Amino acid sequence: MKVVAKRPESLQETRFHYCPGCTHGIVHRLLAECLDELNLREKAIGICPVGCSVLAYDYFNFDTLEAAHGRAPAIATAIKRLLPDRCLVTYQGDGDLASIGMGEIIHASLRAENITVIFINNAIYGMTGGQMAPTTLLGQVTTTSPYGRTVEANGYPAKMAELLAQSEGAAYVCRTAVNTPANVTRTKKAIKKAIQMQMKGMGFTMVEVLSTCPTNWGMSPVEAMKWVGDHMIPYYPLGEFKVKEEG
Amino acid sequence: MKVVAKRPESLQETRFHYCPGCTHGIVHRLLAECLDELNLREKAIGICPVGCSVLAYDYFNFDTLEAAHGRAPAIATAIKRLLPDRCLVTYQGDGDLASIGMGEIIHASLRAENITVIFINNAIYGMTGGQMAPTTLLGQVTTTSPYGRTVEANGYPAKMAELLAQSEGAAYVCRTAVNTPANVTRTKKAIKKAIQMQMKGMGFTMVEVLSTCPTNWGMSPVEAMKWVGDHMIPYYPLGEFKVKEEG
Amino acid sequence: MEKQVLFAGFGGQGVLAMGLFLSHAAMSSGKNVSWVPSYGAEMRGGTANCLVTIAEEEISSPLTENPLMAIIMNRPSLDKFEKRVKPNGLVMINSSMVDRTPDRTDLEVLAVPVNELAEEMGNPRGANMIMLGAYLEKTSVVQVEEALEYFPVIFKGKSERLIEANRKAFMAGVEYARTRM
Amino acid sequence: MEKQVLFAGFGGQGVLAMGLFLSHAAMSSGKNVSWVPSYGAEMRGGTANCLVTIAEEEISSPLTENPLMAIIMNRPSLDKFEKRVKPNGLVMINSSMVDRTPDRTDLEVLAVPVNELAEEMGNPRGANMIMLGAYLEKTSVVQVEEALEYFPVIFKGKSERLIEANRKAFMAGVEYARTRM
Amino acid sequence: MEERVLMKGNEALAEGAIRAGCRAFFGYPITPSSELAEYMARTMPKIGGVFVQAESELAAINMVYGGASTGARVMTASSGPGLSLKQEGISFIAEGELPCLIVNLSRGGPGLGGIQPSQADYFQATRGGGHGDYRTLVLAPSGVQEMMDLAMEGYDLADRYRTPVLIMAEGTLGQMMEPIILREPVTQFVDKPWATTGCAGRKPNVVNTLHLDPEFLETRNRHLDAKYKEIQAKEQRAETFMMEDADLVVMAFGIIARIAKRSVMDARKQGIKVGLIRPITLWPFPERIVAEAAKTVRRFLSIEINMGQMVEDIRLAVNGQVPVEFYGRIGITPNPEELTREIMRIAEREGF
Amino acid sequence: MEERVLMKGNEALAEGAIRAGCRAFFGYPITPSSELAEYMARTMPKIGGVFVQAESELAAINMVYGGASTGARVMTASSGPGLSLKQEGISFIAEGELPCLIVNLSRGGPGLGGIQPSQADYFQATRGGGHGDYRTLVLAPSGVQEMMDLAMEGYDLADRYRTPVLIMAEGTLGQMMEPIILREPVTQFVDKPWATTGCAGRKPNVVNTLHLDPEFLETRNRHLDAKYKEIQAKEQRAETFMMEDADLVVMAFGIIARIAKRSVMDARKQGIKVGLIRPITLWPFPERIVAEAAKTVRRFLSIEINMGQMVEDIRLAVNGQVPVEFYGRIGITPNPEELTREIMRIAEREGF
Amino acid sequence: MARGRLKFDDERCKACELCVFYCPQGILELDKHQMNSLGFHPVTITQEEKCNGCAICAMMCPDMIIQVERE
Amino acid sequence: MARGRLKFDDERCKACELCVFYCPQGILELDKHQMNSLGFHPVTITQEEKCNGCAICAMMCPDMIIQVERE
Ligand SMILES: Cc1ncc(C[n+]2csc(CCOP(=O)(O)OP(=O)(O)O)c2C)c(N)n1
Ligand SMILES: Cc1ncc(C[n+]2csc(CCOP(=O)(O)OP(=O)(O)O)c2C)c(N)n1
Ligand code: SF4
Ligand code: SF4
Ligand code: SF4
Ligand code: SF4
Ligand code: SF4
Ligand code: SF4
Ligand SMILES: [Mg+2]
Ligand SMILES: [Mg+2]
Repeated sequence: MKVVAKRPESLQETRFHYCPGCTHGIVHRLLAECLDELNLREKAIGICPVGCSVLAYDYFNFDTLEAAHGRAPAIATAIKRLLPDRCLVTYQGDGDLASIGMGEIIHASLRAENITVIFINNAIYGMTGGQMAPTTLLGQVTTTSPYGRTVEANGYPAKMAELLAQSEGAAYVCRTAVNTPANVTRTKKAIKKAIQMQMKGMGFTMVEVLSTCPTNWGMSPVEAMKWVGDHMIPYYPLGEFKVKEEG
Repeated sequence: MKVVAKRPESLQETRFHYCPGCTHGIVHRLLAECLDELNLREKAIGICPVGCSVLAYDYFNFDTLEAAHGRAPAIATAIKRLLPDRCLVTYQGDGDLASIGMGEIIHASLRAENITVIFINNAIYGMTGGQMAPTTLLGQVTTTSPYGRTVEANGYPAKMAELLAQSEGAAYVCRTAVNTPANVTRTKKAIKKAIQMQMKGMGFTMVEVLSTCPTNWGMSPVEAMKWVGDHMIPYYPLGEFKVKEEG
Repeated sequence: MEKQVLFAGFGGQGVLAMGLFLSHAAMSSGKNVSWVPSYGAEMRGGTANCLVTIAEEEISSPLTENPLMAIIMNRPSLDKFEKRVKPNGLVMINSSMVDRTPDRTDLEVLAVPVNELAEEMGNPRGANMIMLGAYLEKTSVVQVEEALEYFPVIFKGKSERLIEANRKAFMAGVEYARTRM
Repeated sequence: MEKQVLFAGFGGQGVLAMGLFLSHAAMSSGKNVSWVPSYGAEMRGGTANCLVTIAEEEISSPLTENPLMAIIMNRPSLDKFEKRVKPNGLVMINSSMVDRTPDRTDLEVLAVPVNELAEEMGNPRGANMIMLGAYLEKTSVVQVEEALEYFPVIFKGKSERLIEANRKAFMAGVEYARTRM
Repeated sequence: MEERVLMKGNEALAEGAIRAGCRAFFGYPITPSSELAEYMARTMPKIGGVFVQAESELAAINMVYGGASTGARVMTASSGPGLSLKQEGISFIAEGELPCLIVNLSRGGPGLGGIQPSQADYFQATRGGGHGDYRTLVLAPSGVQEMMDLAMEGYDLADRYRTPVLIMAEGTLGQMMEPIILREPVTQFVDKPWATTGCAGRKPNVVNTLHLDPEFLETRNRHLDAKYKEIQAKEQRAETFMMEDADLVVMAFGIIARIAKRSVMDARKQGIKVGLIRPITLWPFPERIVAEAAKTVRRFLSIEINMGQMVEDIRLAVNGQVPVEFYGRIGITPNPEELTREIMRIAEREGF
Repeated sequence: MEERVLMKGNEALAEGAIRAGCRAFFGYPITPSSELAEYMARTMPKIGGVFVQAESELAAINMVYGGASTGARVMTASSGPGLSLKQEGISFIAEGELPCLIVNLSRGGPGLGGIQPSQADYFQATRGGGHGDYRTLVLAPSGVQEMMDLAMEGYDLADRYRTPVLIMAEGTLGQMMEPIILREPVTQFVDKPWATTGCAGRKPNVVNTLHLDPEFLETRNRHLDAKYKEIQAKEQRAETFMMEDADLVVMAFGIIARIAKRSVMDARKQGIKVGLIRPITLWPFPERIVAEAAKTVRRFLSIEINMGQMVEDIRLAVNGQVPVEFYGRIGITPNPEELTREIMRIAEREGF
Repeated sequence: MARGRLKFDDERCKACELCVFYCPQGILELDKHQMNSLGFHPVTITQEEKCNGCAICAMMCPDMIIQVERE
Repeated sequence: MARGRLKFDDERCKACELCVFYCPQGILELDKHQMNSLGFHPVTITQEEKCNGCAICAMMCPDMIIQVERE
């Protein structure tokens, strides 16, 4: 008998504080597995966002910083410039990356910073209790779009992968999901590829992961997984939006 | 004899403080002519940036506000929401719009705010004395890229028209120049079209105008005009990047 | 005199709602009241609690270190708050989820297996109303009859079905307190 | 005693450079010196000026309301600064661009048509060095000979041609002061 | 007795603003202020008002700058880090002399800190955390009724003095519920000829804070200074309690003031001559009341949920006449029992 | 005499930082601080250092947060509005206890204000314009030599106390030139085991400012408070001039202090017993020196390029013993002649 | 004949039922008779012999409750 | 035979020479004999009769120095 699934070394023993069925946990594990497999744990420096995953510094088993809301890419930029051989990973939510952090993420990509961004798109502000995110879908009800998001009042949901793929400094931009075993596998592949390209110095890399927030969506974890497939993926198509060729 | 060229009503008598040959003056005049011709002077509210054109409030002959650096789109948003029948025009430089104001401009476009943005891309920070702008070309020497802009140190120049054209909330996105009489004419057409679409409530409109900064480029005004054609236009292609259909 | 009662339990157990109900009832019956939750939209899991202060006169401090009464819905809450209850105070315990009794001997302790009772009546989410019923029957901080009158006001906007279910649960608590304690 | 001299003119006239040259020269000759520009990267056009303070001892205030001497390169500067020069102070005027003389009678006034002179020597940008030459010849704030020695130091990095041109212009100013004033 | 409704502090404040004529809210979510935004998101569409969830606090405060420039009554709310991000904008609003309401439901700092109630933004609020010489009027409610009342009064003050008004309340005040009396909606408003609404039938208006001419910059600053001195002269507010014959004066604002009140009563029961001064305006600080008290009392005790920031204002007002002590907690709101102990400790030590 | 070079204040400060081991500069241009960034842009590539023109002041200060976390000596510089935008970040850096150098070449405010030299950011600098209970060490040079020397000392203080150090200098100090002596480069550095550089061979390090547990948040704040008290005890610095026998004490910092010095000399020539105290650390404020002086002198005169912000610190130190007067300009730097007039006015009025 | 064996970290299970939903064999369910200190009914396996060791349950578990061994 | 007539606001001309460069007729130049109070040689027209009134000079002038009239 051999163990086929267990806790990766890049994660500490600490129990996640996340709500039952929250997919933050899955993505944490995938990132940790990639770092283990690439043998980068000791070179890794993680930047945690302000969002439900703010406490990720309690979970990752490598050096981490907790960033001011939205500024993770700026922090990662400075560290990477000073320590070019380290592996810089920011982990950011949709409020953090696409709302308050829009300027920082776009400029990090334009500057072709050699960092990897894990972007958790759960179409809502989880930590603060379910307000509208830039990625909230049209019609979706949140505490700050109580009658459902409309173009007139709230504008269009931000397609960050598409937007960042425009940036010449972006080496790898991919959107995946964790709503099925197959997509979980693809997500892990994407994260690994992004980190590898970062370490090759090819430029800015980002993996947008469509995730769930059962608590603030008011669904069971299983319903939430279905909602990702039925409503999010149709608007946020999965796939690689930019893959820079080597050399 | 009839007068074929004279100062438009939407401009005050005040003398521009701009350097000799600075094209800010040309664009000021074009905007004023459009407002005159569309009979919108009394409905117009202009938001001036922080940049050489900060003093535009002394030149425009309609209500104006001077905005904090980069925040003009947020200010215009609030005013337009409260006074939906007014004509909101922000006038912003490349540092103002593409650097510190990146978040505000992208979100105004995502929200499909009914405003018109005049974006003066002169590939440099004029007011502060010639520092690198997000739009500074590769190889271009500025006071903060003294050895010429490189991808490694400074990243890629931002193509704002292309970026904002991605936004579903954008109704009209166009890039023009004022380096030839023909382009000046096209620029005026574009500004007029943008304002008309704003007043029809079609969404966010922007005209990026390739301009000159003879002083900080270290060129004569005429040389500067040629430089726009020889170096800027090849990297920043002219044309309409997004034109939303009516209805 | 100001009466202060603490409601404590898991996030999902409706402890804040218990406090709210009591506050509404107290206000409706002409008293002064304040309701202070331990909030934390930025905290996940962990215990939730709220403190209700009821008085005839104007309320000075809506907070206290030593509440007169505590409604304890889970074990961690007992561990945390037992020592803080006023001498000779009252502690009501959800015995379905608390596997011990207080160590203090001066306290009046009433145990109600609200989860079991709720499951029995096929209304698992009604556990908190059961406890509330038992509490009011026992203490008359607000008269049970009064409280019942305010149901429609307090649950304004909620469906008849839900109001009825809550009333049933509430009465079951009252019943339990009358008969079994 | 601290000597303070003000250089004032249009942006393009090299008034800051004049002050800088003097500061370098003064420092090289072992004096204490401070150079304070009226700065304004955020202002376009208008007048530029700088104040140079030279002293044997440590310099207390690098600023003053009433400089002992003023080098006036254009009309607006004369209008602005005439009244501020110390009683019986010295004012040197670029007569090519200032169409009036000071109203004050206590001032020592020296007019030099530096633009004409510069045009004549086919070095229009040399006007400021001409004025400087005349000024040093007149006042010996720094000895002309000393100043000449420092040319290579002060213009370090500049082309021989340019240094030579500047020296020529400087000497033309010295010449003018010797012969014509 | 008028009909009372049980309301959360956040909702009372929001409802108060609306009854005062607030027609636009621009905000970015942050605990513990988000409920306020959520109330506005529900309500504004119903009353033809504007609610915009801004992309950031920076955008929000600049939307306030724009919104206030139209003459409308507008507001924003945030907490800790969000307030810091608004400092540039507040400085602009102060110099632009744009009336508006800014709410800080304060939480623990520095940095991301915690979401526990706090008063550690006192310096930022009263000294102007932004650049330049400016002040904001700062109101500190101590109960849910005052959350509504001060929101309404805040708008009057803002319009009267053409200045931003800041309401600073510890998170608890936003979260707690109390029965309150709903106030009548405001119907009379001052007109604002300076507003930038389009220049039809008049000369263009300009809202501007740039003054490159040094003399004019000085004139502007002296103008603001004169205004602030007038506010200091006219608008100092404080509640006093059991002050006659007091040896010891407890000073506290916000919710702590109520907790301290109970402690003062308890200490009085034990025969200690102790009174309470509760600043309602943090700026202007009620220095006259404090200075007056300093003539007769023997000692001040400042109680704050921070490291003692208000102590400076008390000492400036007392001007060395009597000692000023401090008792503070952080993150944790002290209970009446705790404060009574502290009062008794001092009373015994000093033999009051 | 050592070899002197004529240098601009901005360049002297930048060169000082580099000689102190600064290896990364993150900034966003703003007058009058841009020259400092430009010097770094020219120099860093040559010495294998990092220069990044950030997209904004927010990005810049957060780059400082990240850069300092690696243990490197890093810095940023800005002015007025830019400093306001950095307040959130500074609060994070203070709680993260990250040593770094922040420069404010201050200009006139509020709002966009003007680019004239100013001291109106005194409150923001000394009270912590950001949220929460924190302080930054604030150094105020008064000449070009000090621009270099205090930059170097700033890094030592930052590392010793693990705290951000702010250098506040009026724009003029950055623009003016004086001959200075270049200091020897620093070669000894403290090691920083807390730095986040990758966890090879050790447990992971964490740089964090979030403390959801109230008790721990309080512990953190008390830890910072203790550190600040130690700094107040050990690091107060001021220059005194002609203080023995002085009736009137002029207090001024930065370039005004030098102008005032001349006025003091002039007034002395006219037989007035006047002295000068120049705070070099604005925080901690040199209260001991001031309190000591307050025992013997008869009056203080604070001279500032603002509306009188330092007056509060002087009054807190003097604690009511003698009167504190104020003379201020804004946007305009007063000349020695003007200050002498003011000193003489007071001297005559008071019969000194 | 079972090819996989599972270990559960019962105390940490949050009863989200994702594993239950995704298990191709449908052999996982919450154990209503147990409650962990978090107040959840932890998951358990009904017919161990049917487990094929595919580890999909572990892959979809956000909290790493399930350790899977395979022959 | 001239079709255009020009008025110059000499005092405000900044001598940038854009009009000079863009005039299709090449009939504009700086007047070296004049200097306005800004210190610039203002532009002037050399052969008025050649002006076709196309107003390109005015279109390219950033400072609205030139007013053009056409028959
Ligand atoms: C400057 C600042 N603004 C606002 C907040 C409040 N806040 C905390 S998390 C968050 C957004 C969380 O949403 P997201 O980034 O999508 O992460 P999620 O919780 O959904 O994973 C906000 C607005 C803050 N902490 N700091
Ligand atoms: C918050 C803030 N940061 C920086 C500045 C300094 N500043 C003034 S204008 C400007 C940029 C000017 O460049 P651009 O926007 O391209 O306008 P231009 O002058 O080139 O027309 C900067 C950085 C400021 N005034 N405020
Ligand atoms: S709130 Fe949403 S995102 Fe946050 S932990 Fe819970 S489920 Fe996950
Ligand atoms: S600096 Fe450049 S942009 Fe500014 S006015 Fe001069 S030429 Fe125009
Ligand atoms: S290993 Fe596969 S079959 Fe076995 S329990 Fe897990 S999911 Fe089901
Ligand atoms: S997925 Fe994990 S946490 Fe959820 S029920 Fe299964 S074992 Fe428990
Ligand atoms: S109108 Fe045409 S032809 Fe006449 S001067 Fe102007 S550009 Fe030349
Ligand atoms: S007229 Fe206009 S374009 Fe021609 S030189 Fe004068 S300013 Fe320049
Ligand atoms: Mg989210
Ligand atoms: Mg520009």
